[in-house]
Amino acid sequence: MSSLEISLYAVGSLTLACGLLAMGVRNLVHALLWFGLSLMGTAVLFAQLGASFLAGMQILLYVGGVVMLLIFGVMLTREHEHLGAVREVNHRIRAAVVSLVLFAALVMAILHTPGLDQAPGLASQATAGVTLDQLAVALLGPYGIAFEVLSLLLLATMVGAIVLARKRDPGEPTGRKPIGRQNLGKQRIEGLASPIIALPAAAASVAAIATVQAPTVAVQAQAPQTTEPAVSEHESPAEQPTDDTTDAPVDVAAAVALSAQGDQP
Amino acid sequence: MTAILLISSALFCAGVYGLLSQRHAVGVLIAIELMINAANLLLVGFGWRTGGAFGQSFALFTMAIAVAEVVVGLALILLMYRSRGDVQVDQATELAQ
Amino acid sequence: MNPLISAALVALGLPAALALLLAVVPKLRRTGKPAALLSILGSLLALSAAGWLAATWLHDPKQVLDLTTSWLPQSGKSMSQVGVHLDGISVSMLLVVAIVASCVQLFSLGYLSDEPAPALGRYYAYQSLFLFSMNLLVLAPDLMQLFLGWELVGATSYLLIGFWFTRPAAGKAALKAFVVTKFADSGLILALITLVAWTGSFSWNATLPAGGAEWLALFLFIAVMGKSAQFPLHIWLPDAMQGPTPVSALLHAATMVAAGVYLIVRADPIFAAAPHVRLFMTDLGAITALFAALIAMVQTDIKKVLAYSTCSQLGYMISGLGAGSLMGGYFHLTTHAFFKALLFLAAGAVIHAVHSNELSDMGGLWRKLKFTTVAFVIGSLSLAGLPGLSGFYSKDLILEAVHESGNPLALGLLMATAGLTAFYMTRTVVKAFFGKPSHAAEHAHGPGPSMTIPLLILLVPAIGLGWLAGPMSKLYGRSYAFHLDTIGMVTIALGLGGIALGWLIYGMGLLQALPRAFAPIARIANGSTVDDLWALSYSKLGMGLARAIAWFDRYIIDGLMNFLGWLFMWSGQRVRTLQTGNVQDYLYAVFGAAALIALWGGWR
Amino acid sequence: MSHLLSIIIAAPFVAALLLLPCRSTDRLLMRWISLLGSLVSLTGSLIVAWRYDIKAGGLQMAELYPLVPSLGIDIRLAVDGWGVSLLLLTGIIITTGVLASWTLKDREKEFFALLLILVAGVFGVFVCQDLFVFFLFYEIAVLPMYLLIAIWGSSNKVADAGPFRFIWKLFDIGGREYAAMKLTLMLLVGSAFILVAVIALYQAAGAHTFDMGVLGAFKYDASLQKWIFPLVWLGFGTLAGVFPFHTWSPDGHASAPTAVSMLHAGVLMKLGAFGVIRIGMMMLPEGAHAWVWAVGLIAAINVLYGALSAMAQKDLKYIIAYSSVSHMGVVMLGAATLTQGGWNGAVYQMFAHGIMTGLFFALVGLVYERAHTREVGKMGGFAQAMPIVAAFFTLGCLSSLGLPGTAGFVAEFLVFAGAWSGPHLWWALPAVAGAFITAIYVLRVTRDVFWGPGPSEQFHDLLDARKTELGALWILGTCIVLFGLWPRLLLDYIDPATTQNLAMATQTAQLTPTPATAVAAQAPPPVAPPAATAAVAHAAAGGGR
Repeated sequence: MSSLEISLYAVGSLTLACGLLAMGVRNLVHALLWFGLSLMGTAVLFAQLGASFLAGMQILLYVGGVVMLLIFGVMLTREHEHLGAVREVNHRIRAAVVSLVLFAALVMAILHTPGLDQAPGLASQATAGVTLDQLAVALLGPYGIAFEVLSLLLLATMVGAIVLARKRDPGEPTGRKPIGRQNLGKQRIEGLASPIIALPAAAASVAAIATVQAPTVAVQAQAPQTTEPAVSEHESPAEQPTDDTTDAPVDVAAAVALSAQGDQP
Repeated sequence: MTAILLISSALFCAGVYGLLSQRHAVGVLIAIELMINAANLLLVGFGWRTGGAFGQSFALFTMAIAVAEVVVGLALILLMYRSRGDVQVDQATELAQ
Repeated sequence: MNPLISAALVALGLPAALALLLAVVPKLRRTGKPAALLSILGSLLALSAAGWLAATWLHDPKQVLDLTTSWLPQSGKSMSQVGVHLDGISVSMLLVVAIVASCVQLFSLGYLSDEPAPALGRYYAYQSLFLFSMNLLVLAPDLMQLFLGWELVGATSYLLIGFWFTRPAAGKAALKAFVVTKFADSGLILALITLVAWTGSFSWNATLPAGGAEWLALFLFIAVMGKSAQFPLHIWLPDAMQGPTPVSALLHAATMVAAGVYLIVRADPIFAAAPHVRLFMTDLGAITALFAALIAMVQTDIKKVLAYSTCSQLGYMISGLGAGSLMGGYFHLTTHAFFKALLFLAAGAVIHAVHSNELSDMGGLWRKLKFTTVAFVIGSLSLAGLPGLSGFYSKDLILEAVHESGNPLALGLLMATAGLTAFYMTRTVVKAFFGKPSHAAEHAHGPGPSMTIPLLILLVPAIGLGWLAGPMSKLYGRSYAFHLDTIGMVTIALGLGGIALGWLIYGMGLLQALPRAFAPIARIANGSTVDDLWALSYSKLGMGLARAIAWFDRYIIDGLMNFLGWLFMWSGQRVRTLQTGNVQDYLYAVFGAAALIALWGGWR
Repeated sequence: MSHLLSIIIAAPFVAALLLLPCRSTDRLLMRWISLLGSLVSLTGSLIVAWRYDIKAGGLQMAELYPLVPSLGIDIRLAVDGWGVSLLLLTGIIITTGVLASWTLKDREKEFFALLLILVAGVFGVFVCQDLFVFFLFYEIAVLPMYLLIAIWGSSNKVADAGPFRFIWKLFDIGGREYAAMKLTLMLLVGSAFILVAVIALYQAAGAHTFDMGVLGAFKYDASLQKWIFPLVWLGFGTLAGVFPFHTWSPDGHASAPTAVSMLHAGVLMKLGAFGVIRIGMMMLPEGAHAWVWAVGLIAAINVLYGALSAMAQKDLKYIIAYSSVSHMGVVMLGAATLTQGGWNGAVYQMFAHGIMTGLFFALVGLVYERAHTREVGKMGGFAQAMPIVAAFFTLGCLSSLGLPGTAGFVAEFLVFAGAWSGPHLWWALPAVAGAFITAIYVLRVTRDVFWGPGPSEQFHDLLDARKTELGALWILGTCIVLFGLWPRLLLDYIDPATTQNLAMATQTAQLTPTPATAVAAQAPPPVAPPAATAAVAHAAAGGGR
């Protein structure tokens, strides 16, 4: 066993211990702190594997961003105070059994796979690590499309998160609109309007992605124009389904109208 | 390499355990993150073994996606809290209706 | 085309056309009288055609004419022929039918004069249909067409019995008549399909496999038992008297019920090869004759007396045919057709006069209805077998034949019946026409010309047809000369004795102990016993089985189908509970399954 | 190439399409469109009958339109003598059905459109010579029934009893949705069987065509035939009301509106019997020979069982519905005899029973519309208020019990004769007995409903048949008498076709003793492995629906 392996095992078991604690403790804030530690352990592992940039990003994004966000989430929902974060004992035992079986299966698979530890042809180069230059070239070169898609995804996430978490105005109607004949006609037109707006936007995005060379700016410039006004003017789409789930039998006409309504981004 | 695989799968299984045993929605989110981490570790590990930038590039992507996911997840948790008054995963059984 | 065949086609087609016309032109039918006159005209034309044919055949009895066309093709060949088949038998029968039918149609005009016009039109549409069906039967070139006519006369009988359909009893009687005869007709269907399976055609002259004739004859005879009201399938005939009296005269005395006899005459080649069935026929006919005569003795309804008498006489015919005497059976059919039609029509005139069927409502009618009385008495005497009248000759023929066939039992029964017949007819005559008039009889009114003319016409053959036995026997290629032997004399003595006894008891009021002594016998023999048995077997056995099957179908077979549906829904409900809606439960499934699959993979 | 057959199929379809833009207030227009559509088909059928060359025989007026050439699916249309008679039947029934539902007042557009689509499917089945399209048309004919019954139907109460009483809590037994659902589900289960059989035949022949002529000429492996035939029999038999899969029929027919009952009992059930003969017996002769004892036995049960069940019913429509079960038993019995007479009789019975039951359901619909009850016990003396209806009902009864001079007789007699000359003599006995029992119950119904003293006071608005209804009754009544008095009108078409078809059904049976080598030489490429068959079946199911 090489020294690298030993250190990997050491750091890894620490990381694992932190993760287990994060999953096990009853206090959610404590769990989050243990989780943060576990993330740091992973960062160390990254560093050991020659991915120092990634280790940095891990700490920045995860420990700095995600854990903080989650702590905010816990604070916002004020649930941690009077209830434990974990379920009853029998549930935990069941969960443990399932995960242990899964683990056993994985270990079996790993141990039965030959040649994992034999030095590969590129091993020497690999252990030398990947430079930041190489990474940058890879990201903007061969993986350019993925990069672009990711940027779109982030944008969508942003919009989605805003829409979802936006607090409703007190004057805004909560239920779905009563569907009269007049309303139905109007809603149909509105329902038609939203795809008319959305479709070109989607088409443009796809076109932009398809051409790798296309400047990122163009995509970003186009998308907000089409989606943002809709968001600010209409009800949030995600609220609609939650309303639907409460009353089971929905008239077909009403359902059509609703989906038309829901189409409005 | 075996070490990385073992550590990664152990972390992943810890995540699975958390996913199944957590009651609080945020706890579930943590468990998912832990599993993503395990996957990330695997990506980096294989990238380290074969060389080249692909492992790290994809780990980076995954990270970004994970962050995005946390954001959406949190927004959903907020919404859930607003509409139901709690964030108990085991109480949310609307799917059955 | 041969003019003779054209004449037959007229006799066949004209009533059919008229029936169709009256059926599809409601305006014409609803006029009543004109429709009736049209129908009568049709029957008269048919009669003249039949008369001409009969005259021709009297001249040359050996002549046979056929005109047929394919009716049922099978495998490119013709399985069945329809058309007309003219020979001595069919022509003479055609004439009998035409005479009686014309008389009855004419008589009905007066008898049903109180009916509303649409009902009258309907009646004559049925009458025309009947004439067509009967002629179809009579002129049949093979068994198939005979069956067509056979069933069609059954249907018209059903329609005519139920003519007064607002009376529940009429509806019931019509239904009963149809169902009972239909039951028996299953035998004819069996005979037909057997015949076609063996010979490929429906001809009654085809060569049959050895022993096959017995089966065929048996099947045919089952149908005859139904149609010709033989014990124990006679039960429908008395009920059929619910129809208008002229209908009873035509269908249920003269022609339709005699179709069974006609069938046996036609299918003689088959019956001739079936000695066992013939023996059975002789005995059953004799039993029916006596049985029905016994019942007739105690009937209080004049039409019922005549109905049971018809049963009894049909028993004679069957017995005679069973004894191998075609001539006897067929000749009795002919004479019986006339005198029984005469009796029924005369009874109809009486009923028309007193508005009741009951003998107790009559009495002393001879003062008011002189001609009717004469007609009825002559008919009765003919039926009773008084020498010189037509009934005597035909009955004598049958008795001789039965005697020759060496069947003393049947002969005894038939002789006894001869005495009984004279007795109950005397009883009826005395009760209805002599003695003290009842209230209704006081106000009776005589029949109009449309009713007397048919009686007059029918009187002629009822009296004198016996003298035509000689020419008729030529139809069978035999010579016949009347001779009086022991049997005949005994019969005459029995008949006269019956008449005398009847007169003593009912006319002079003597020997009252005798009817009282008869009472228990009559009670046992009373028609309702057999009737009740049939009714019981229908309501208990048939309906019971039907109800059980219907229940079984609804609650077991269909229940199983429903259960299957329920099972699917139930298991769906059970499986549905797996969907708790809890995401973590689903995750258990996902990861558990993943773990198990991985383990399984590792194991291998 | 004449387009007569495609016109016959397309006319109702086009009429249904033309109905769509109509406003729901244009009642008369919609009725006339439907009537015209069906009249075009009827006229087309008459022209087909006129132009069909009886002497030449065989399939005539062939049309061919490629549909999916890669799979060998074409729309192949042609008629033989059977097709001619069944086309005529369908044309008559749809025309009279439209006439009989002239006074319908509830969503006529949808009703007539569905009815016409359905009948287009029926026409298609009778003239189609491509197995796949045959199945397609079959499904078109079966599916609209659900809506037609569930929306326009009527319900009746069924008392709960028996070992399965607990089900009453779950289903509305006797209700129209229940009846419609039961009918649809049972028939669809049946078509699943058929689909398997269709795919198996296609695969086994390996000719890459669904042409029924090609598939029919192919000598399938005997063991294959022996397991496909029951599938075909049960699949189509469900629609033909084969015991014990007949239970959809009484409820379905009782719940269905007039025209739908007419069409369903009059024509659709015949599709089932036609399918058993056309696919089962003609394409799988050895399978048929191996199973014919069961087919005949069940058919004999059907005849008696249906008749006895009908005897105990108290609901007018149920009586007629059960009589259909009984009469379809006669059809199946005739088919099972595998004799000329039996097959002639089976096809003739399809026609005769179609007309007769159409007449019955039209009349029962009329009575129900006027009297607002179907319970026989409550009625009585209707003849005085509705003499025409009474007269036609009596005519229908007489045909139903097989009275000579009506179409029912010819059919039943041919079947009896066929059975009696076939290998299983005794089959004729239950058939004859069934005819007798039929006489009892139909005549009793006539008496109970129409005869006796005048109707009680609750029936104050009993109107006799009106114009269009009268037209329908006259057409059907005339057919009954016409085809009863002169059976050659149809038999001249049916008989030669039977000879040819019967030859198909008996050819391989004679070839059974062929040496094994010869069979092997002819043998099809090995049947596709079950998995592949299933996959194809699945794909086709997805495509077919």
